[in-house]
Amino acid sequence: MQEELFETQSIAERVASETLIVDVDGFEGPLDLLLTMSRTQKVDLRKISVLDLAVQYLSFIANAKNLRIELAADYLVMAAWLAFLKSRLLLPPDPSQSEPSGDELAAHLAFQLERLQAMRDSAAILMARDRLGRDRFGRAITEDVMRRKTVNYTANLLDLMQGYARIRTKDDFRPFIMDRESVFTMEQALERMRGLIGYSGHWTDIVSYLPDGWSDDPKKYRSATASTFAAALELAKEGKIEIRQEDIFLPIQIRKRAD
Amino acid sequence: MADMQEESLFEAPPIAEQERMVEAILFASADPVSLREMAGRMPHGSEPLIAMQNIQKRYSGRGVEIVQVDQAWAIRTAADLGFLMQRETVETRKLSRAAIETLAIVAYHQPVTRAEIEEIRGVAVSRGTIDQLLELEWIKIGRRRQTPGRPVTFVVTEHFLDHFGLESARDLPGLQELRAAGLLENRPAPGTEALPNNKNSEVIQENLFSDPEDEPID
Amino acid sequence: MADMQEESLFEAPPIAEQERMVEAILFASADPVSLREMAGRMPHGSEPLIAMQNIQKRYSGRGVEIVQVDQAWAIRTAADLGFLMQRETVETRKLSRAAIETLAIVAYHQPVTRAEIEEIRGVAVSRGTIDQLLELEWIKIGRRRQTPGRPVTFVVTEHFLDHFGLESARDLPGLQELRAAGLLENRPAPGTEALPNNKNSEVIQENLFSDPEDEPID
Repeated sequence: MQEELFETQSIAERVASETLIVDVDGFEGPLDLLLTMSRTQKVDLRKISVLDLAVQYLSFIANAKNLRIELAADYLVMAAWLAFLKSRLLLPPDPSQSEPSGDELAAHLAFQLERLQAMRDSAAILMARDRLGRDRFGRAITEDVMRRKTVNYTANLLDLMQGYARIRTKDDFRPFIMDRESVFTMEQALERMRGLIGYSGHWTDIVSYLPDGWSDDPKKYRSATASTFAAALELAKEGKIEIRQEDIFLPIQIRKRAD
Repeated sequence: MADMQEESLFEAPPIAEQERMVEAILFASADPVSLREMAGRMPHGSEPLIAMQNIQKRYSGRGVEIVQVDQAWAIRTAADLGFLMQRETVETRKLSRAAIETLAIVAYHQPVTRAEIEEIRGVAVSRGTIDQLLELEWIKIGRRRQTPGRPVTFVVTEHFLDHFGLESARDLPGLQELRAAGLLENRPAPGTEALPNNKNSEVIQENLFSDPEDEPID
Repeated sequence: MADMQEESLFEAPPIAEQERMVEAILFASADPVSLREMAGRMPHGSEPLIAMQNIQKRYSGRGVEIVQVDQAWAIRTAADLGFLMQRETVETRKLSRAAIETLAIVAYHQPVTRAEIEEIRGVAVSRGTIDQLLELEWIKIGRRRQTPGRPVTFVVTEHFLDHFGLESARDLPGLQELRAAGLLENRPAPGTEALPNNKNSEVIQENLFSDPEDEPID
């Protein structure tokens, strides 16, 4: 289809249309295209004729559409907006309308073009500066700064005495844990088991060693189970009992170790 | 703090000695060194700023110069001698036009959001462009803008200033002229849905009744 | 080579200019640079040796020096300024509780073995704690105990006595005195034991004026 279309065109037309194809690819968006077009007006961007520009852009897009170029939506949005702007600029302003006038819209577009151009010029100036690593150079042999941290430890006589007092009065401390009603300590469990173990020659479920009244409240039960188990391990370590569990989740059993 | 007191019992070294120290510190570093960092390494009571200003004069016109980069200082070869260093030149990846323009926009409009960059360029900014500039350490993420969505802003770095030989972002070429011409303003478009990226219709309404020159968004 | 020929049509730059060039080359090169290499980079007709000798003089006594390395030249930090390449920070920290307790045990029970310290403290004493005290020179290794294994003993040092303002270890307050000072009755509530000392000393003050028996802290 396209081949046929081209056949009917003159060589000049074909060159022109191919240029357009290439150019659309090369432009970075509608504003870029407009800025490039504005250069053909060869005037200060502040004196640009936005109307001429709009006409030029619209004909460009119309032309490009004829060539079935797939244009980015951005270009079409801009085309629609410029068509609107063109009508605004051509029709006399309607005083009853509170919408912005064509001149205001045109002024803003001119501002956008001028601002983009200014940024392009600034970028070029910036890139042409004497740059580090190209025109100016930094030190190639550098020395690392070693960071050394010195920590001064201090302590005074009071710290020392307090420290010593803390050790010497440690036995007087009642551990906080004792103040909690539902805690059965390992020491308590050990004491209890030491008293009971002498009578146990057979494998007995460890649960039977839990103190009376500790099995109902779940909190108490948990604590007593843990401490009794820990105490059993301690006694096994001491060689006083033997401990076994036939399979996971099965009861843990203990018995007095035969001498 | 206690050590400071202790150290201050010693006198600061004579200024000529301090100059030698600043010289040594600057020569040993590839990156700009702040006065604070210098003071931290020099004996207590040293005044690196005075020493620095002295040696800056001493090196003026020499093959290497002392330059200020933001709040820090560095030694750099004189720009006119770049031709001697052909072999040291590090080939930087060629920056795309989009990246160069984006960099300029960040430099001149900072702090600037991505949406604002897109508004100025009239086209979407690809992720890669921003990434490339971030990777070069020429731009960095600044504070979030206190507007709906709290978008991040971009600002240029000390590294950028160093690279382009600028003492501060205020020294960007043509900055005053651009500002005077109103070209650094973020001027909203009149009318709603006029151009992409302009969604703040309230501001636009206001703008219809005022001189746009005096109406920067921020 | 062709450019060299071409360049020789021009006169060699003035020696001051050559000095600038040598300066820049030495500054920006990662390795020492030979005169031959300099000559290759500088305009034809330049005499890097003379330029080099001039700037060597110029830098003499400065913070950096031009030094010869084999047949090549480089800029290096002046030897006496090496200390600037270190950044020292001093921090004052309270000795850890474990260290204080260990130190106290050594002071009150010296000569004492590690096993004895552990017995008194009721917990293992880490190697680090002992090392720290040895390093601070507050304790030292005493004679070996004439018991099986001949363990080493620890004693406090002169330095320790100095630091704590004691004439001898016998001057340490005894248990009676500790009790009198309220220290032995100081019964910290669980969880507050590791609090900073000022807090503890408040508690002690309180304790001096009240019946310790009825004074559970919280």
